[in-house]
Amino acid sequence: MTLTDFQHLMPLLILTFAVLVSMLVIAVGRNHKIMYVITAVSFLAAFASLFELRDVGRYTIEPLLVMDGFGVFYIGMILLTALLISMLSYAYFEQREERKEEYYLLLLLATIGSCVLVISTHFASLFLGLEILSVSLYALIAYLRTRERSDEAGIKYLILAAFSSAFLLFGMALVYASTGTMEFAGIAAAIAGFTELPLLLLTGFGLMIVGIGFKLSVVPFHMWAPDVYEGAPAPVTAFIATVSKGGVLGVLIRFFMEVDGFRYPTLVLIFTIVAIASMLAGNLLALLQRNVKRILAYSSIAHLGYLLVAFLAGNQMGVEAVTFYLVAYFITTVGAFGVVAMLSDKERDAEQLEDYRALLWRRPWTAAVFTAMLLSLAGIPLTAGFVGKFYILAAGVNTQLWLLVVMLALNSVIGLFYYIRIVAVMFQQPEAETQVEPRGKLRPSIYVASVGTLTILALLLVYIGVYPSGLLQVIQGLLVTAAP
Amino acid sequence: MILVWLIVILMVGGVLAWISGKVNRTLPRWVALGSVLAVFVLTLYIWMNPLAIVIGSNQSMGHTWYMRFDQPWIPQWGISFSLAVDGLSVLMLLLTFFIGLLAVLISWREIQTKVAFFHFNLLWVLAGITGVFLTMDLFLFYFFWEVMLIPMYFLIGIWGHENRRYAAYKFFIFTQASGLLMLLAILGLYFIHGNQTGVYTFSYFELLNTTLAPEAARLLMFGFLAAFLVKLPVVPFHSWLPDAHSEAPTAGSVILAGLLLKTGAYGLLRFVLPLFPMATVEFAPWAMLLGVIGIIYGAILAFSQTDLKRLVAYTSVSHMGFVILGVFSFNEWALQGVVMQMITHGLSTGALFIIAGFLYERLHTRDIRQMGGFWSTAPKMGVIALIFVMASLGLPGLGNFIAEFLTLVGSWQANNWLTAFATIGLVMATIYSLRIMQKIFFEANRMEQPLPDLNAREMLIAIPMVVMILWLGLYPQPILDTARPSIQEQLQAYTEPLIEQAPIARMDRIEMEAIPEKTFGTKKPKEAKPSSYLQIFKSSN
Amino acid sequence: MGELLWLIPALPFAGALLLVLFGNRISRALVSTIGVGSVGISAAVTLVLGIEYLSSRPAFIRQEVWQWFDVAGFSPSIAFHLDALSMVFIFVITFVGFLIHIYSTEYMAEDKDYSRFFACMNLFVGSMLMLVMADNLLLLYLGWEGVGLCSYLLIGFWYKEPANVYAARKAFIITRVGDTAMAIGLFMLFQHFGTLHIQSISTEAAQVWSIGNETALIIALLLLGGAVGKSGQLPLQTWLPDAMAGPTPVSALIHAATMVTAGVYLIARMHVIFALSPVAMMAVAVIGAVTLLIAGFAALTQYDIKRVLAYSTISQVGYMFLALGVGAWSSGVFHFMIHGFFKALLFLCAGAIILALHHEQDMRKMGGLSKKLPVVFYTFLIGAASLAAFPLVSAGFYSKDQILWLQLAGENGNIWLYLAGLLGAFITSIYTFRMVFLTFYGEEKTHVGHKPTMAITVPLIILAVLSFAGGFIELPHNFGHVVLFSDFLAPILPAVSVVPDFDRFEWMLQLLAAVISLGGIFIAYLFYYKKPELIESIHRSEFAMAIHHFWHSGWGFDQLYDALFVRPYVYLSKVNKNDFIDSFYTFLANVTQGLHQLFSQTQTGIMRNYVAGIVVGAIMILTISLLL
Amino acid sequence: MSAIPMETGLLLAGVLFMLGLISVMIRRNIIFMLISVEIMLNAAGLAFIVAGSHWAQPDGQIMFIFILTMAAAEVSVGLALILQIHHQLKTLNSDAANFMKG
Repeated sequence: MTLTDFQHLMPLLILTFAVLVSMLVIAVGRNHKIMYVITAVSFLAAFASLFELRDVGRYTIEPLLVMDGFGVFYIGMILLTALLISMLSYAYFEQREERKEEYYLLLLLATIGSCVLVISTHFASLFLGLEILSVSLYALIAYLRTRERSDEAGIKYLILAAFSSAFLLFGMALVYASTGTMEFAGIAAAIAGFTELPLLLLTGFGLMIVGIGFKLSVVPFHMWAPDVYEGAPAPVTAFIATVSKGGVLGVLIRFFMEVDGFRYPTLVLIFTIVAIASMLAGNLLALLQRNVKRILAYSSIAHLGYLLVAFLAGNQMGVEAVTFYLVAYFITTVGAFGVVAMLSDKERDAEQLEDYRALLWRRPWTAAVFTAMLLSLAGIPLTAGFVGKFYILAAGVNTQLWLLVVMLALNSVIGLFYYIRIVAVMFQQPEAETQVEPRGKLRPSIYVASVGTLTILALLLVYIGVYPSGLLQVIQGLLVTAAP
Repeated sequence: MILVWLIVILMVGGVLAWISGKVNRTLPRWVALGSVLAVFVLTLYIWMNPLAIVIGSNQSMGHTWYMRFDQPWIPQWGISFSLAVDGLSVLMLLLTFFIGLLAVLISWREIQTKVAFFHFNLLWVLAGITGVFLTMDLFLFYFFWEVMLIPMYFLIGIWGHENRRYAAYKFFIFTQASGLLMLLAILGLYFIHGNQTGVYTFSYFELLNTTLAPEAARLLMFGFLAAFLVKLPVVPFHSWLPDAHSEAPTAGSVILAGLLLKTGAYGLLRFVLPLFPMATVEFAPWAMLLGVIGIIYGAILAFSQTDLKRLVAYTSVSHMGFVILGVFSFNEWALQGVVMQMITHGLSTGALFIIAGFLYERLHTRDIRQMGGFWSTAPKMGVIALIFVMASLGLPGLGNFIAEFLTLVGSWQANNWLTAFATIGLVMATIYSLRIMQKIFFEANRMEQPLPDLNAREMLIAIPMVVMILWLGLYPQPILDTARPSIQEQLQAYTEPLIEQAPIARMDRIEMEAIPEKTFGTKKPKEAKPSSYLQIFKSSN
Repeated sequence: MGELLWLIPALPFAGALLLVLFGNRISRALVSTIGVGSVGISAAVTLVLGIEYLSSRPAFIRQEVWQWFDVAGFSPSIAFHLDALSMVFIFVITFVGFLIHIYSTEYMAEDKDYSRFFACMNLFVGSMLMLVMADNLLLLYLGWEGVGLCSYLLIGFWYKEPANVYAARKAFIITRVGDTAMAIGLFMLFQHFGTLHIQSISTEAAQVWSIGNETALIIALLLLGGAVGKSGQLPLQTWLPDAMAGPTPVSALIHAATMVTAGVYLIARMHVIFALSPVAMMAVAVIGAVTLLIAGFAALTQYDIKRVLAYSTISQVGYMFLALGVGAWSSGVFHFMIHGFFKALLFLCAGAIILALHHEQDMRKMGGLSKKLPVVFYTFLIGAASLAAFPLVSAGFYSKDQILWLQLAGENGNIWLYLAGLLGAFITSIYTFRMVFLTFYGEEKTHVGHKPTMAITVPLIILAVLSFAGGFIELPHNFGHVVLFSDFLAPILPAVSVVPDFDRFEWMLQLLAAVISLGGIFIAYLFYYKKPELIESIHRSEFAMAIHHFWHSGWGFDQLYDALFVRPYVYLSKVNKNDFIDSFYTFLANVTQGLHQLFSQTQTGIMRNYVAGIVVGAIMILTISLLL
Repeated sequence: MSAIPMETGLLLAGVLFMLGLISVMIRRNIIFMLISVEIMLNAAGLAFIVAGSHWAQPDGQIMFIFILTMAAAEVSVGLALILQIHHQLKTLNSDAANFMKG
């Protein structure tokens, strides 16, 4: 490892450093605010350090990692999301009596894990990143120990995740066995050698897809998602929905681009089936669901399906579409869960549809933000979600994936129903004129933290929805290096 | 730049209205009224002194656009914020804002809850519709197409009647589903054009020059049709309309009937005809058949409805049948008829909904079985209602007659049998229209409480509409002249460049000549030139 | 001259407008001034124009008020066209209209909706004038529908009574059926001539089409459809008897004198087209013949005095059609004029009677009125004589005789038509004098209340004079040979070509007609005055009664149409009230929800099932990747 | 020494993997499920080693070490959670933990 390597890994190093520091701080004395500040600052610092790497072409750190535009963008995305989530978490945990400090520790670790994922070019680093992410997630999900749902979610996630990573590992092993290398590039070269893929290799890929599919919670590996989403604390749910999935998707794209998996009809077929299944199952499951967190879980399943459509386009435009959609999706999801978190109280998260009845007349602004988020999920204009969906459709039409595209259209109609349903509930007339809830039971600073976050998210949402070309420039600028 | 103002004023006005609700309850109404009035005046100004400019490849027709605004929006995708008005758009805008004014006025007493938010939505719907009528960029078109739905959804869902949520869902999902298909078609067109020319753009004027393989053209056309036929609506895609109309508040129904349906017709004229000339010709007989089915089916259903607003809703289904019938007969008579139909139907049906609203305010029911004999207690309302009922059955001297007659004359040139059946629709129109009069204003009065007649505000709403419908019926020439150039433009693909035809815009001849001239001996009639396409079409069926 | 032309229809319209706007705020006196005055002035204008017209005989006068619209060469104008034909109609409309308006001031005096009545009446006169003065068919269509509207409003004038409203609705809808046919006719005309300007069409059609041209035939039949609808001819006659629900002046003006003859006007106006298609001509004649018989028989059995008159109107219009059908254009128009006079007269008399008997319309409850209402009696007698074509002294005799005569003498007449006409004449005189005897003779059955005053009697007398003297402007050439009327119309309507040296039979035919008429009167006298027991004997026989009921119900046309059209339509509409198409979409929604239920079964919350899920997925993927 | 062919080794690993997999599916007791998962992981590790030895590279063994560490971490967290579960549900039957469904 040379010095320049370190420079290029600066964001990760900063985060690691932050982890160590915060451990020490906890050892010295527990203080929620300090921990929060450390986390936030480190995220910011890490993000700032990215600007150094803005115009890195493609810097590989043999053999494990590579730092390129794609990586930079995804890391940046992950960091910002993590930052926002931590801001939300602050207010959320402030109301709770558990020991809050380790939470940030785990958050940082998980973030590191997913950052590693998106820049890894080697099974080893892939595996490491994935496990750092997962193991810290186990803890995060079950963080509120006193709620049995939390534990249930934790144990479910743990067993299933381990189970799936066993598949992943076995798959890797087989691939390794048949190609003799664990570097993506090497594998690509090896594959290029074969006239047709050997059974071993295909089995390997198949098993790996199982592992990856689980993390992405696509059908048929999606079943854990609703339970975990429901059980985990709202901010953590947001984290799972965004950061962890983003990381995995990033590595998936990188791997596929590297080995150019789109040449193999089998793989394409598998992903097509998975995509369609996810869209349908996700939307149908959410249709009459009355638990908001579960609705969001199912909708995230569907959205992963949408993402796969663009992913299957398998060209520069596809990658851009995925990335763009991911950004929109991150903003929206974090926003949505932010609202959930904000409305939650000591005992339970605000997850039942009833908790949102007539929200517009009780807390207009919160309701407005939530509405915006839902409309964005539904892909209605003036929101980022619309542009994202448009981009995906464009990518699909461009490569004539008519089946997928039509399915997407159909599904977003189904999806419309349950998003609008939540909105309708919020807009209902309050039965008894419930006066505005007593606010400011939180200290203003905290309140500001979460409200500010939501406002930022809403503004971003609309900004991207109305003027997407800024974001487009950034993406297109950074992703030129992604596609070989 | 004025064009942008049209939209901006409405949107800002909407936000202001929402905010001003904090100050007091009536302020939002005034804000809304003011902003709609402003844009109305602006549009009148545009109409009165058009500064003609020529755009894109249309010099051949000398198709003059009044005004244009262009501003790159998402250059990466060749999307630009491009607005333009020609005769057609101007007419549609005038209609939009006229109806908008009425909508604000009729809500004055009817809407008492969440006044501010109501007017926010109202103005944003209008803004969306304005955008649809103005935009010359297909992405932008879809954008506005969707934008107008959300506020409409809220108008129905929050201020509607008993069954509002169901209606709102239905409306929203129908239009969304169809809209997405259109989006796909737009994208398809975009890439085909891009691959041909290397220029990836959503600009309407560019895409007009796309040459399409028949197969592709057919598919894309169906994509567009999906959206427009659902919006129009054409049987069998109409079933959202009765619910939406009958559950929406009066203003909502008026806007739905008066404007949202027209966006469908507008789309057909503006996009489907010029973009897919060949495909439409193939599809024409079926489209016309759909139109006729719509006319008759709507009329039959209208007859048996007992909910007044639902009845009127079905009459719109019937009337919109004429639109599609006319659009697909590809000649100027029919298209002028269609344009007239869009306007006059907007007025007459709007008026009927308004009357339904008046009655509902007074009786709190829409069930005509409980009404009757109101003429004796409310003669003014009776007269107004009579006029618009007569309009809806196409009585000569009222606007709808011109519309329907022109449409039928045109479609007769294209297809005799279907037109004959469509004409039967006129009889059915008589049947349901007279039923309205009879059940509400004639026969014995079953109500015990007295029915107050129209007050000043309501007269203020009704009188202008009466004047308009009469004017359109007796001297529609200004409208026709305004629409002519754009219509000839849309028909370009179907006809040789028309050499013939009438002096352009005789704005000065508004009132009848003071000194009538008399002539001796027969005057030679102008020869009507059936366009070359017609013979082809006649031979084909 | 001619500058004033536009005033003729404009004045009544103005009157109507004023009454609509201010009717309920101003005094009755003022209302009647406006209502009657407007029509009066336009009558005066007509007179002036008529004199000028007669003094200098132009082909026609055309006045364009403004261009209605102009689309791709389709450019109808709001323009008026005055020639001999329209002159006759304008004359009848304005003058008879004027008289009836005067009459109405008394007849409707008690009614609370006084101003509404006059508004509608004025509107009607305006539209009717529009109809006959239009120089293009579209404008004509405007008037055509306008009168339809007015007749609707006036039939349903007493709207509190559902029956009246239904009658009004029936009238409007049935006429609309005819109008639809006519509209299609207009489309075709436009398609072939690129214009709806009547003169141009007439001139061009003659050049373009030869006799017996297909298209001409179709167009003619379609126009005939319109005419049939408005003029209450077979098969669309059923609305007219019910239309008697309206106030009597309305029946007099609209359903006797003017509107129902619009069909005659249309055919006369478009005679070129008809002349081009003999089949259509024959159709017109046959329709006329059949109608006049059917209506005549129906009239025989009615008890409601107005219904008798209604049926008689139908049958008289039938005569006009008969005339037109054989190309005797001017005779048709002549009969229209005469009929306008005497039928208006009869209706007004009936109105006076009804008013006198507290709105009693059943003739069985009348009788012995000759003493009580002398004026009404004598005027009615004159009218009746004219209707029954009482020889030599009645106008009706001359007009009707001319028609009958031309059935044989005319080139394309034939014996059957003639016989039909003759039989019709016979029946006519029977039911006419049945009316007379039932109403004015015998003992008084109902107390006479309101005695008619000037406002009623004067119009009656004037009309009586007209329907007595009107005939002398057109006398057969075997005595007198006055042809003022046909000469007047000659430039517009070609004279019928007569079979050479057929004239010597003419006096025989006239004699026959006279005998027939007198015979009818005698029978009526016998049955309804001398020996009423004869009626009793007839009423005793089953068969006769069956016939009687059949005729009384207007030959069961109503029931027929009810079964054929009305019930199916209503059923269709009712059965599909909530739109079966909708259920399809509901079905889709339900399917989706069902799928939701299905899927949510999989989310058991039990970890092992989730594991199983993953395994299944894995197996699936492996099979795909290994087998494919 | 006669090298064992890779296929045999992989087969062994596969068998091990399947054993683990099946027992995860059939076991109710959470602890046993955890153990079975560990077996699967080890199977993967074994596969790596076999592959590594076949290509005569150290990578396989390195991966195995990674796996071990990861497994250790996982088990520790897992056991902690299981304690919690047992503390709350008074049972280790995984089916009992199904509050969240639908």
